[in-house]
Amino acid sequence: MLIKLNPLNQRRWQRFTANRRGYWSLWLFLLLFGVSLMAEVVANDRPLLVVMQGRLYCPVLVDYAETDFGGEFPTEADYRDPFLVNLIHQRGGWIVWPPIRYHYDTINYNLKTPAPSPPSRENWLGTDDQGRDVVARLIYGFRISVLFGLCLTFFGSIIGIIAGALQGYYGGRVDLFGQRFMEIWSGLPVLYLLIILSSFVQPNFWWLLGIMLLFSWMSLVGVVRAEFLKGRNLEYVRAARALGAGNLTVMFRHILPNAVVATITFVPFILNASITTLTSLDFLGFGMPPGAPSLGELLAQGKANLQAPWLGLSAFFILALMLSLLVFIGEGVRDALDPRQATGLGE
Amino acid sequence: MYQEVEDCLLNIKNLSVAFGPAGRRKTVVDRVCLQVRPRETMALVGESGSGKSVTALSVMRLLPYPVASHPGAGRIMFSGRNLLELSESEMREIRGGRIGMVFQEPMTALNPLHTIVRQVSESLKLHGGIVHREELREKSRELLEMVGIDDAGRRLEAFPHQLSGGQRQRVMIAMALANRPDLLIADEPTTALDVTVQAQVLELLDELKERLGMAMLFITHDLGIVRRHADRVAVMTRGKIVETAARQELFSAPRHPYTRKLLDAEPAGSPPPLPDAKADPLLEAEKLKVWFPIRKGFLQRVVDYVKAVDGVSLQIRPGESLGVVGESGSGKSTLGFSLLRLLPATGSIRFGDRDLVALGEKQLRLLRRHLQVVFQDPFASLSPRLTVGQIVGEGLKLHNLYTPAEREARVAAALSEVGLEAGITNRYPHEFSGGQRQRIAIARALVMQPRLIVLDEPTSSLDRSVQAQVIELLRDLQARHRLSYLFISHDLKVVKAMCHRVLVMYRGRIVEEGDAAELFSRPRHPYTQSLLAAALQ
Amino acid sequence: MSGYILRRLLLIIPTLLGILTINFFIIQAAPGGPVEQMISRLEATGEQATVRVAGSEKGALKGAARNRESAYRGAQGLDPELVAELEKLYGFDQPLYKRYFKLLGDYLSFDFGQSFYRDKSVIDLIIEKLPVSISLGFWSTLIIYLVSIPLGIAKAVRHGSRFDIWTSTAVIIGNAIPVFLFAVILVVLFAGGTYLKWFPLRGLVSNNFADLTLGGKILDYFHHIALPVTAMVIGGFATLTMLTKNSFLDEIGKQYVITARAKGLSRNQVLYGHVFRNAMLIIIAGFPQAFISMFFSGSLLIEVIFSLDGLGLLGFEATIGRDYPVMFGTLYIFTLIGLVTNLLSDLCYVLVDPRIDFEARRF
Amino acid sequence: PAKTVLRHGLDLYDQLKYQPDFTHFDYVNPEAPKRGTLRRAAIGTFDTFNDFIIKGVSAAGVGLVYDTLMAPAEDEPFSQYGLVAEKVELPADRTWVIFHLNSKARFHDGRPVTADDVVFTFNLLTRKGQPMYRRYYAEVTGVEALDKHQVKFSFANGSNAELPLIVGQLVVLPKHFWEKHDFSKADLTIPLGSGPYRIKSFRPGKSVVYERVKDYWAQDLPVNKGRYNFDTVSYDYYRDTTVSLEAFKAGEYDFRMEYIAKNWATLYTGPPFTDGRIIKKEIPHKIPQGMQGFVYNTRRPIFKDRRVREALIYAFDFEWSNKNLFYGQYTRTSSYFSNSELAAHGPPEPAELKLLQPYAGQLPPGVFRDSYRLPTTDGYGNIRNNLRHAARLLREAGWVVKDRRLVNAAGQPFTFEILLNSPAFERVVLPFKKNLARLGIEARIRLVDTAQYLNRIRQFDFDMVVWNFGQSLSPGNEQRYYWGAAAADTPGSRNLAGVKDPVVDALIEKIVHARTRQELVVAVKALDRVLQWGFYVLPHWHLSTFRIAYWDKFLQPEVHPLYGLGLMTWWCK
Ligand SMILES: Nc1ncnc2c1ncn2[C@@H]1O[C@H](COP(=O)(O)OP(=O)(O)OP(=O)(O)O)[C@@H](O)[C@H]1O
Ligand SMILES: Nc1ncnc2c1ncn2[C@@H]1O[C@H](COP(=O)(O)OP(=O)(O)OP(=O)(O)O)[C@@H](O)[C@H]1O
Ligand SMILES: [Mg+2]
Ligand SMILES: [Mg+2]
Repeated sequence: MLIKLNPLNQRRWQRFTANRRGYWSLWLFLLLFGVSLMAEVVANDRPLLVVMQGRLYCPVLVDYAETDFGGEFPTEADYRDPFLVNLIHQRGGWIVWPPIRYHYDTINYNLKTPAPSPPSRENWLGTDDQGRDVVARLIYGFRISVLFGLCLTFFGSIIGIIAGALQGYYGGRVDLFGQRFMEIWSGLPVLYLLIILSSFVQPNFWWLLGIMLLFSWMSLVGVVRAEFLKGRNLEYVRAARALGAGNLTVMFRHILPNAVVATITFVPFILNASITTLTSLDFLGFGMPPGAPSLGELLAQGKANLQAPWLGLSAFFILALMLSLLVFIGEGVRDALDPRQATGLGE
Repeated sequence: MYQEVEDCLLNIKNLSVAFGPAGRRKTVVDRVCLQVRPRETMALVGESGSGKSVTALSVMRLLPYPVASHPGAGRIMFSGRNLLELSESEMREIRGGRIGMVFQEPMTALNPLHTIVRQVSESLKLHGGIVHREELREKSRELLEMVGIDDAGRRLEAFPHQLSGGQRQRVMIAMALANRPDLLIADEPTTALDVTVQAQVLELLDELKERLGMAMLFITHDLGIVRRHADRVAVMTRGKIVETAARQELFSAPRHPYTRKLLDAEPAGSPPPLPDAKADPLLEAEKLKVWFPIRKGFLQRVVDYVKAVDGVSLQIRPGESLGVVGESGSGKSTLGFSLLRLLPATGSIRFGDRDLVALGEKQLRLLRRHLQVVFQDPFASLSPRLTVGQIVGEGLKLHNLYTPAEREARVAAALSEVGLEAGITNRYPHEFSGGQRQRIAIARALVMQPRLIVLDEPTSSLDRSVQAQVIELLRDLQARHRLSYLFISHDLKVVKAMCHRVLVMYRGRIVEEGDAAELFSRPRHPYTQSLLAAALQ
Repeated sequence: MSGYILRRLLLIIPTLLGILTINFFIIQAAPGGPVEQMISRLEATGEQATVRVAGSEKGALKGAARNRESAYRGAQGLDPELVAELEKLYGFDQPLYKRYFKLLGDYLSFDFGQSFYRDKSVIDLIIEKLPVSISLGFWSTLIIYLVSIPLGIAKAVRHGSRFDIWTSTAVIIGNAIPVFLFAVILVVLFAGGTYLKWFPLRGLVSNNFADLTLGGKILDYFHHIALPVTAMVIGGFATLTMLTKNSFLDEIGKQYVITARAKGLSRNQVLYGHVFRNAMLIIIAGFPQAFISMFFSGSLLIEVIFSLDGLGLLGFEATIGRDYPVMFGTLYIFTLIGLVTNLLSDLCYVLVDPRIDFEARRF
Repeated sequence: PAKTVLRHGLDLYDQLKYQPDFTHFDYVNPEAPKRGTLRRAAIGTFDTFNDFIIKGVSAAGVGLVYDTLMAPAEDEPFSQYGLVAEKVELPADRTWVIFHLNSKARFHDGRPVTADDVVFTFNLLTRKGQPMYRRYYAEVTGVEALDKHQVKFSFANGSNAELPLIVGQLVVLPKHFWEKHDFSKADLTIPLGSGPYRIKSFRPGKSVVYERVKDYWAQDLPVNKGRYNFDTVSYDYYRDTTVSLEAFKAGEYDFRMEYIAKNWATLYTGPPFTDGRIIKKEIPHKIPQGMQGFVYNTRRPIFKDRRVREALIYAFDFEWSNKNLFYGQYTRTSSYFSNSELAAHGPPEPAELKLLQPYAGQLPPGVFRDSYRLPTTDGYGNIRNNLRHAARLLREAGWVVKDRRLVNAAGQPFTFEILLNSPAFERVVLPFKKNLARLGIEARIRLVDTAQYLNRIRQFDFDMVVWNFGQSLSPGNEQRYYWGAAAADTPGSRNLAGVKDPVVDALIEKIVHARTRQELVVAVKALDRVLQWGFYVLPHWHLSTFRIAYWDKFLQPEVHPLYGLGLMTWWCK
């Protein structure tokens, strides 16, 4: 470990690593996430490097016009165009491609069978019903979904925990009116907000995140509130007050750890639900702009194209993998935070 | 020392207990041998943290396996069978049926969401085969009365948090005795009981022993009890039994140095003289009242009140120790809490020149630095998810005292002052023995260097030598810093050794108040008299 | 407590008012309304509300020739006069505030009005959809609870064992399965014409339901709901199971559990008799909610795929189709139920854990 | 007073195919046995049998319950023969029409169908029925029962030759029934009709079963001979299209028409297909498919220049889409009246030239040379040549590439939005968008829900939409509504492209006032050319067959009608 952990965290880390599943899940998840974060260099229809006539071009990073390579169009070069590739080769240039030569929106014009076409050497998981490479879409889709899920879950959980904590801890009016506010809030017509939104902007990642954030925080409030209602009467909470702990300290240092179990349990599922929310928004047509890589769209295609099982299966596999990893990581974290190593009841 | 005893009811041979995973295993009980014969009271005494409770739990096989383990070839023979090898279902027959157990910390040992009657009758139902609700209820009430709980009928419907420490402890005892077990393992069963009730309970146990032939493994720190009730005594220190002997033999001719140390360490001495008897009181309370509503039914209507503290007035001067004694359930803990405004109370409380009742939340919080408390139930008062280091250091951090490094040093110092070894700061509360937890709680209060500490039974789980050490420490601090104590205890010897003045509480009121020496020598109120009589029996 | 309950009950009114108001004004802001919807219905230019879910019938042919329905194309398009008429029909000729107060007045007197497009009162529509929703909701909730809680407990007891790992994996994968995909696959595999034909494809009961014997009726009913309920529950186990497991893990180490064991209770007695109540505060307290949602749960996708007419579909179609009365009606009724349930659920907290109260912290 | 003729049928130009003594249509089998069941499926739900009012979703096939005044022939462009009306009286100027009702006509309850019923129906529909009816019959000024069996409709002016036919489509509802029932209720009251079927049973929203009326009064009329052969016709409702296809394969229903190319190519497989139990068939037809395409909103400055509009056509690779997305099933639409004799193909004929010549100055020269030839590609996505062409056109129109983006003289980039309401078009639009990007054009795709979509369409608030301008075999005054300059400024009209061209207006008038079919065809073709060369729409594709699949239970007449599927002429084996 590069960061020096204090002994307590060291112990937690040890306990976390003791849960092998959680440990490996963490690494695998980080690996996948890392790869997807670098999706542009993993799957792209632009070469990583083009060397031509002694000049170095880096199309993944820089936009070049076709004319820069001696072509005819002064617009964005299409590196998959055989014309351009020939041009470069003729001039003694060479090209370094990413491992997957498709961007999420690259259309494979050279399909052997009509789209969706089955897995092949060219498209490892086949193409979707628009002739786009499924692997590339999965990588980018994974990234968007996970980022969306992580952001939504992270901010949503924080707001939710704070709201639940305040209501449960203070009780009385705070609770009474806080709860009523939430009831009214949850009655908001989400779909209409989306429709209104989409009438003046093209909904994109951030818009959707914002809108969903308005509502997603409520999922944890109930649980946290219940834990706080229960926890505020505990003896050690009284002890903390006796020490002079302020409300915030009591709430977040003493009671919150109790709510942590429920939170950790819920978080992977909230994350999954966030992703599913995005999925279903895409599905209902209120989601990401058309063409954006999303697992939801892939699933929807899977349903509409039962004859092409690779669509649904790929999306499902990624979702299942991601959720499993997250839940296993969650279990590891739970173990790490649990002061008592969970013990059986005999037998 | 090792002897094969054929007619033993319980025969522990070479039992070892270790905690921790395979690599970092820590042995806390080391090849212990112990025998309990039928109709015998075997007292297990020893240093706090020496492994008494763990040994007892091993007999019931209730240690947190697999974190805990029994290395080596130890055996626990109970009526001829090795308990360590029994199946779980056979074990269940024995637990609660043939062996009853009273746990050391009764406050946490009860299910917080079940009523008393439910918890007591559960045992009856399970092994006694009683099924009728009315009968169960009746029997439960009888049991509660037997252990001296007044108003038992009403207490049946109470939840544990509505009972005082001593009441809970007696509920524990009632549960353990419910099925007339062959062997009763009692881990400090009377620590929270006042002397009269304690005597009553001990008599009850003796009677059961005689009448039913019950054997007892009695873990205690109170050598007085040992002297009066035990047949044989085993002395334990650092995971080992160092001496086993018949009672008289042990008291008259202790062999092991530790035993001698233990016997010598009687709480003695007297509090440091009051620096200034006429000084303005540090804390002054007037007409303090705490009434707990009794609710009934789904709508939780209030039908009556428990007058836990009913118009109490008191004063504590700087550098003074005020002892509070009284019947179990008389409102001592409640008084302590309410003085520190940890419970809503009516009346007036002045601390120095401030009116605590009128004080805003924030000022009160700042003031808390000077007002500390040691809870009667240390286990419940320690946040389970914080480490000891965090727990003890929390106050300093909250009030922003010292630098982090200094804080750490102070925490370590406080822990070592109460006799805890270094290197435990990263452990969690549940990994300690009862006495150790109690000392952690004391350390938490002391580290703040407050002006007043409410000590609610601070030494109940401590063995004599540690007790002496702690008392010495408290007195020393008092002498040096003019600390004031509100000292709640059942142990009159300790009270005598600690306090300048003493209050006697009875049913929420103060029935007698006076200078410690005087009160002990010339008690006026009948309750005080009976109390002292019981103590000096 | 009764004071608290009374306060809560009284607060229901402003809460409902708030919800109605907010919804009313948000909906005004949405582009396109019932008039556009009606026009699209009249001209058959629109897409079905469920097109994304159910699939388009037309594909890439916009005005595909079905048949020669109307040879006279001049009928297309609507003149402003007609639009005005439609607006009047839906009351949009009235100023905003009048419509708003009318809405409030109607709803306070529990008059939910009629659907814009269907000749049915909102209440009738809801009642009509109830059997489906209750069937799906009741059975799936029941199954999920009956499986998840014991499973979660069993997993807690065997924390870290093989059993634990595999069941975790199983419920998680179940959770990750997209419902609609799973439902369609079930249909294709078990009810379609290509593979097995074990189950009926659609509806809650057969056409000849009325003629069946009682036993036959029951059988027929379960035969029909088997697939939809399977599809509904498959993803539902995970959260509850894991929550149960983790809550139990948290409690099992506590002192009172040891006490309970010392009494000689069996493992299950300890688990269900003692730990359960402590561990399951959230779950038990959530039960009124679950119980009510059993009866009013709607699952759009399942309903679409199995051609069931339930509240999920009703609500969605009303929303997309701008059928405001239905929207508000369902919103009002469900909110009301939700509010009462919330109250019940809070009272449950107190029943479960008597230490809980809702008073403000006073000290 | 004009001279009147008593006719057995109606059409626009008195060129009826069937003579008064015809016994049956050519595309039926008069000997077809009457038996068996036809089970069909519908998507969605129904909650009423009252098809005529604005509320409710009516059950599929409910039209089978009713008779209309006249019955259409499916092998003629636009003609009707007597059904409830035995004979028709029509003056040459077509300012009124009198229908002579068949005295044998009976409702299912045995009561005769009278002129009163017709008058009642007409008034009922135009007053309480869907607003469509009012519009539909707007030019009918009066209706009166002359006697028990004669009913007269008067028309506002005689210029609309279609009006008599349109009135001929009127259903006849029983007055005595609807006087007792509330016509404005969209409920499941079983309606009374006089048609070939009656409702036998139904489950609300789930299924409806029609049974053949055994003593149907019109059973032997020439128009009905050989039709309505199934004893029962039923509709089952499904919500989901995938499931409904599965149900078909599982034998839950018998007949299915497919509209989606991909499904047609891939999903109609499995045991019943291989062993011949299900027959999959494409039946060609001649129903005009109109024009589907990306409509340019020429109100937007960006699309004002027709060179720009033409340029974009080059960026659309139909061949690739057809091959890879539609399994090669579609035909490129090159005419606004595709799949019909009205479509203009090749160089104009003299008659057309004669019509067009007066506007020579206002029209692009191409109009006089040939119909517009859409650019083609090799279908492999390589459209470099086309793009080159497009770039040239854009350059001519003043758009140049700067910093890899197409900008005009003012430096504004070329961007526009394609408004969609059906996800099905995403896959078509995305490659188009990519090709546009190579020209330096940024196209944004916007998918919105129906209400919002229509809202924007009605306000002409879009840059480009996908639209289908449906056409009938006898175009008429609706063309004003499609392409007329007046309509371009009327919100809610169908002149989405904003066509404002005096030549177009003039040609539309020619169409509306055509005296013979010949005249009509010429005028329509001329209009077609002008529209084609106006580049108002980037044309899509169409399908000129019925894609059907059915369980091998049915037989069909040897001859298929050109303008319909004629499912009701089939019979059970
Ligand atoms: N779960 C645990 N993990 C690690 N160490 C433990 C655990 N439980 C107890 N110990 C250690 O075992 C030793 C013996 O504890 P035990 O509770 O038996 O002491 P005890 O003799 O009962 O002391 P006391 O008189 O203070 O109750 C102590 O040092 C304690 O720290
Ligand atoms: N929350 C509560 N609700 C109702 N009654 C309570 C509550 N807390 C305490 N009591 C009652 O108040 C009385 C005083 O309790 P308290 O804990 O102060 O006794 P105590 O003097 O400390 O006794 P012990 O020596 O046994 O600890 C007891 O009878 C107890 O049952
Ligand atoms: Mg102990
Ligand atoms: Mg007490």
